[in-house]
Amino acid sequence: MNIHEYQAKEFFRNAGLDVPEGKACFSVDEATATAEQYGMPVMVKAQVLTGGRGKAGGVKFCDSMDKVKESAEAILGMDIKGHTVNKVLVTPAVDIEEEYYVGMLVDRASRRVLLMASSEGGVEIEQVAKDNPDAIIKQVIDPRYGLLDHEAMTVSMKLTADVKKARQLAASMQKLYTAFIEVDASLAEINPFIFTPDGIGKAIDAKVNIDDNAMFRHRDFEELRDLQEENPAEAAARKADLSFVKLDGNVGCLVNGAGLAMATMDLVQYYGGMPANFLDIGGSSNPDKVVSALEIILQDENVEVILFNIFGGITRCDDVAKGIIEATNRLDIKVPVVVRLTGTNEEEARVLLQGTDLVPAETMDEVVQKALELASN
Amino acid sequence: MNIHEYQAKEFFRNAGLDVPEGKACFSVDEATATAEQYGMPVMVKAQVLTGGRGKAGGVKFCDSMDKVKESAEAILGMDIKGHTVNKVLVTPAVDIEEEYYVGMLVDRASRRVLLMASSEGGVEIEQVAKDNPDAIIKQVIDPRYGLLDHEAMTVSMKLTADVKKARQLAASMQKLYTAFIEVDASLAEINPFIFTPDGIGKAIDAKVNIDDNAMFRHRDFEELRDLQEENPAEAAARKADLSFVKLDGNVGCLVNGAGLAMATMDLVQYYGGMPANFLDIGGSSNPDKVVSALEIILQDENVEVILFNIFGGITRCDDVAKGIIEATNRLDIKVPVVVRLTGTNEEEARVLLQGTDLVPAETMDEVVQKALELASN
Amino acid sequence: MAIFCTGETKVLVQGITGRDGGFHTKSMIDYGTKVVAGVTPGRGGQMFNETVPVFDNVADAVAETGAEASVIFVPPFAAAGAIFEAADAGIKLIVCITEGVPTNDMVKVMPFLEDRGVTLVGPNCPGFIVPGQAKLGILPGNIVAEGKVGLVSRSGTLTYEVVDALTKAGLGQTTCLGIGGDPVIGTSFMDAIKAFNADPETKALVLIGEIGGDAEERAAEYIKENMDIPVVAFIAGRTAPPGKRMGHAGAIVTGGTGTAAEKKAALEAAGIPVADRPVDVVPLLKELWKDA
Amino acid sequence: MAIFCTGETKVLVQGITGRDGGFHTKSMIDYGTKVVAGVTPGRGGQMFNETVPVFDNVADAVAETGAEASVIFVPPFAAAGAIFEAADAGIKLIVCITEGVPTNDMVKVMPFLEDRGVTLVGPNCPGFIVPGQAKLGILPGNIVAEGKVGLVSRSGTLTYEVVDALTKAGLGQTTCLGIGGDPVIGTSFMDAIKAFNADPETKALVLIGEIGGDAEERAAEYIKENMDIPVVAFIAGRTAPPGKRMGHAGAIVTGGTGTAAEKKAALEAAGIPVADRPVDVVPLLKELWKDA
Repeated sequence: MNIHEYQAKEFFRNAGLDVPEGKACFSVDEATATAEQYGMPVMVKAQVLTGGRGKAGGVKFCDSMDKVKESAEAILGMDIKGHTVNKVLVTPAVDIEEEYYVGMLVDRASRRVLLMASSEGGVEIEQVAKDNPDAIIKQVIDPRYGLLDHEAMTVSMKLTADVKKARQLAASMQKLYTAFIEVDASLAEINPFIFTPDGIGKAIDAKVNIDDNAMFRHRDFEELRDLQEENPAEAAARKADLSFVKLDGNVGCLVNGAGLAMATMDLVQYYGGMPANFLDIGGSSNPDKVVSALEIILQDENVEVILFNIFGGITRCDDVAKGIIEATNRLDIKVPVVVRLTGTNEEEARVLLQGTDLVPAETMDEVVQKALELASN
Repeated sequence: MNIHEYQAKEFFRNAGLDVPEGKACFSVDEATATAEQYGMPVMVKAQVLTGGRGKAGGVKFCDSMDKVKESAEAILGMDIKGHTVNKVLVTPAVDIEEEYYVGMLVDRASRRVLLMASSEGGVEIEQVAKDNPDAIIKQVIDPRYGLLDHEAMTVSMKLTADVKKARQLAASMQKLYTAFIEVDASLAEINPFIFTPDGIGKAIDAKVNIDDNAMFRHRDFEELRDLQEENPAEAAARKADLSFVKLDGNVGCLVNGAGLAMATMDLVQYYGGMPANFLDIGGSSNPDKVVSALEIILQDENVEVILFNIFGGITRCDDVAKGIIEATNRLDIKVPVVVRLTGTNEEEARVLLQGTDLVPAETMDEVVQKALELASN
Repeated sequence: MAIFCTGETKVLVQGITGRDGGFHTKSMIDYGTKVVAGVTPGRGGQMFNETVPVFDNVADAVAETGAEASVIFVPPFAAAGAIFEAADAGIKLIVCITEGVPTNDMVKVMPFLEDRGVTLVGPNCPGFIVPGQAKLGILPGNIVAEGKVGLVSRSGTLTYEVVDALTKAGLGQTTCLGIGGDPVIGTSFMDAIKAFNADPETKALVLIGEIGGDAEERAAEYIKENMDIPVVAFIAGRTAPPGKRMGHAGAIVTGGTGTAAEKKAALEAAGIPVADRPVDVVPLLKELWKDA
Repeated sequence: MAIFCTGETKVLVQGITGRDGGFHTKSMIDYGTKVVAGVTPGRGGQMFNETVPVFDNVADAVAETGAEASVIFVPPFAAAGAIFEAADAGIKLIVCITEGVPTNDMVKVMPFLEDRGVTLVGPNCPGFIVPGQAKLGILPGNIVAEGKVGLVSRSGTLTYEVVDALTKAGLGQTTCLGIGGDPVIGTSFMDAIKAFNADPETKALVLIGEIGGDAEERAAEYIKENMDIPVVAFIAGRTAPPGKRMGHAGAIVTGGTGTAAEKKAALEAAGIPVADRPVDVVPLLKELWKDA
């Protein structure tokens, strides 16, 4: 789960990081009132769950109340990469002398949390990784001991020769790690971590992704979820406990298993079509779940055909077929539905499908090809 | 640092343990008002930094407001092992079906935190260790992984065959460990951990000792210190950063090093005297510290003589002698002072002492013997 | 021969009395797996399926039955704890089927396993099957056949699809292994490939990858340097949009890396053909592997 | 021979530019210890005492100078971090002088050292001295003499008292070791005794214990079973009241155990005479050790 800068900053504050105060404002009036309270200069920053806010004009330095009003008016309602800005963070502007990047993520190769830091602050780390990979200092963190003092200090002294600044950087890295573990993050970044001209280190931008698998430990984080930003179909899928991603094509796909679902999408494209979605309905034969999945897909007006691609494995295909039949009966489906079922009792399943409007298919290639034929009709 | 039951319970609550509500009350009126609020029955429990409160009559079950008033009146002001009770904990009484002991301490031998649990709840663990050592289940905790689920569960299932109770015990052990680490405890006990007749587990008594060395991480814990309970001399010593323990004899001892200080006390006894205190003044020659130490010792009216036993090692004895001379000059000392200084420049030190009232001695045995002679005069 | 275990390996099941655990344990037993014990706290002393003794904890199960491997079917919040328990009891092969385990729980468990030389498969995986010998996990036994092809996959049902195609084409398997799609897993793509490379019976290898991470790229490099047997691959997720998690927590293209195209290019550069469709794995392998 | 190090051991000092670190480093150098490096972050490139190069971190110091042992003089909050750093850089012998280190910090550092086979002395200890060879710590060099007596102590200045008496009586030492009085320390009483037992030059042993814990009792048992050389002991704290911490965090009688009387009884039961006064160690040892 992605969260907003202002939410991430709250986590960082709780972990003891020096983060300038700030307030998420939902209107121009709220933004100007907040700016008034802080005094000039302030930053007005779009709060959207996507990068590139600066380039899109969503981050403004304001040295007058007129500028605050003008910036808030411009940014609220702005579209950034398909995200509508409905709140801005108003925060005191800080004099910046130096900028650093400090971030952590779960590293697949080492199976550890990896600290990455760079003196190229304010730049996306992926960009630094491409342009100047040597500028990124890395430190693998042993979960048994956490980020040790000397590890943090050694990384920091590679970033700056100023030992006072290095100590602040090192302490901030350790606090970031505390926050990372505390909130079950999969990614946590301070970008940039800055020093003011009088040598005070501060975290002036913040990014945190939460591990969805760990949400059961953080029921209160559900409040952090920005429902306004969520695609309604993806929100519905989440509530129905389905893995779903909206795409731009016309072939609705219901598949069991994420890998098979991706391979099915790829096969749709291979045969010249375009998938309307990624959707993993899991291994169950529960008709309620199939109903939810179908409802989500049918909300998409582009969908001209629906395909089921189920490799049941041990699951009994006749059970799954009954679930699909019941689900399709419960809904008023105007587009053709093609069903491929493989696994235990697949013959019995095909018999069950015979009495219905559902179009049977034997293989993965066949279900995709049939779907595409039906879509183009 | 020892803290009170009601303070320890607050730590336990913060770690998620199920602890009945309760309030420390400093007067009979406060106790009755609190009991009124909770409703009957309640427990009224003396809050003193010593064990054996129950045996001393400092813990009362009250099923009426009259009983509360009577108990609070009896307990407030009571003396328990030299501690005057100046507050009571009023807490709802809980129906108890089963009692367990759950505790943790730093184990010197394994160099780890050790979990100890026993089905003989409500009894002092030292007593159980003597009477029925097999009743204590132990689990060494690896600090890298904490108390693992299966470790806590295996201990718990040795205490009870009821898996629902075992799960509660195990979870409580893990929370206790969290609290232990969080507050830098050297000891943390729930005794007893009880189950109500409907199978709910609760911590109804709590004991926590904080590691004094870790207090720099917990500046706010200073508030927990019960200054009323502290011996004034020991409080003064703590403020002066001196290790001091009040004893009952007449020979004031100022020694550098804890081991040497104990050995000096033992030698006083060996030669038939009684030490007035344990005091480690450390290795410094700072007269301020010596002044503080002397002031503390001189408050004790039993003190008839003061001895310095300093093995300087690398420290220059003439520096230490100057410090002692300055300190004794600043104070009006009516008892004789014997000084033994060994180490670098010990001869020069003895020369310095010649012009003073301070009685020189060459060895540890000599300083003690001279002090005892002077005390009996 | 195969990788990880034989038909003689003594297997215990953690969470044997749960719905999924019970169902799949029966299926494992039916396949011929030597399931010697189950573990569910509070159920010690009971029998599962009238044949398998249930214990309160893994240590007791190991002491009583000599179990060497464990298959874990417990809820996500208990999965890391179950892995710790198995490893602490001396189990050297653990297959964790559980889906939805927090990544940081797995990060925490890893050094414990490394210190003890434990092989973990998963979590969030279908486990593996040694055709004709044993299965530790949930792969359907009816689609595999004994043979000489090793298969490793980051996916579940997509694995079945490819295995099914191989079997129907007469290409039996030494071991079919699904390592799972989470970011932090025990046996990595590379670990599996090395295990197959050390197995003299495995004469050809099928890799089923997907978007996210760089496991396929690193595998390509290793295979180029170290392996002589025929290897073919399939990569799922060519049409996945960047920045979206495709079901598996690990299946995500981030910062422009981890794409199917990159992986395909890396594999092909190492001489490993990449199939366009799952069914194309069979002809590609047959072309490369004339002895089959 | 001696225990832990020789005059050739290359030593670095963490916290060399601090007040205590600087003072004692000079004293160590004066004694003949081969101090090859110091470490203070931000002081890399400077020289200490015009002869000892200072580095920003231990890894650099080890790489440049081949330092094998480290003596730590840093504030309590940084002590565990300094130990982690030294061990991580490959140092196998660490002496931590720092007093007031939180016990849980030491608990945390211990498995790191155990995994790496590191010997830690301390914290909160005077370190040790190998007469005529080297000293790692703060013991006064002028009170020791080369000889055949090993000495291990939980105390600081009390150690000096006894060592001084030994030297004045012509009983020189192989190594004088103060292990510190904290509850959790690296080299325990037992570890030290085993090291002395393995040292062929050590022909007699003096133990200086104190109240708290059961290190002396366990040592007595070990010595009875495993050692033939003469051993005598002194125990401080006969007059200490129960439940009070006597300076050292570990010097406390709790729940009626850890008393001087218990320790004396256990040692005497193992045939180890216990001196009433520090000076009585000398005649007791001479009586037991006719060759001296």
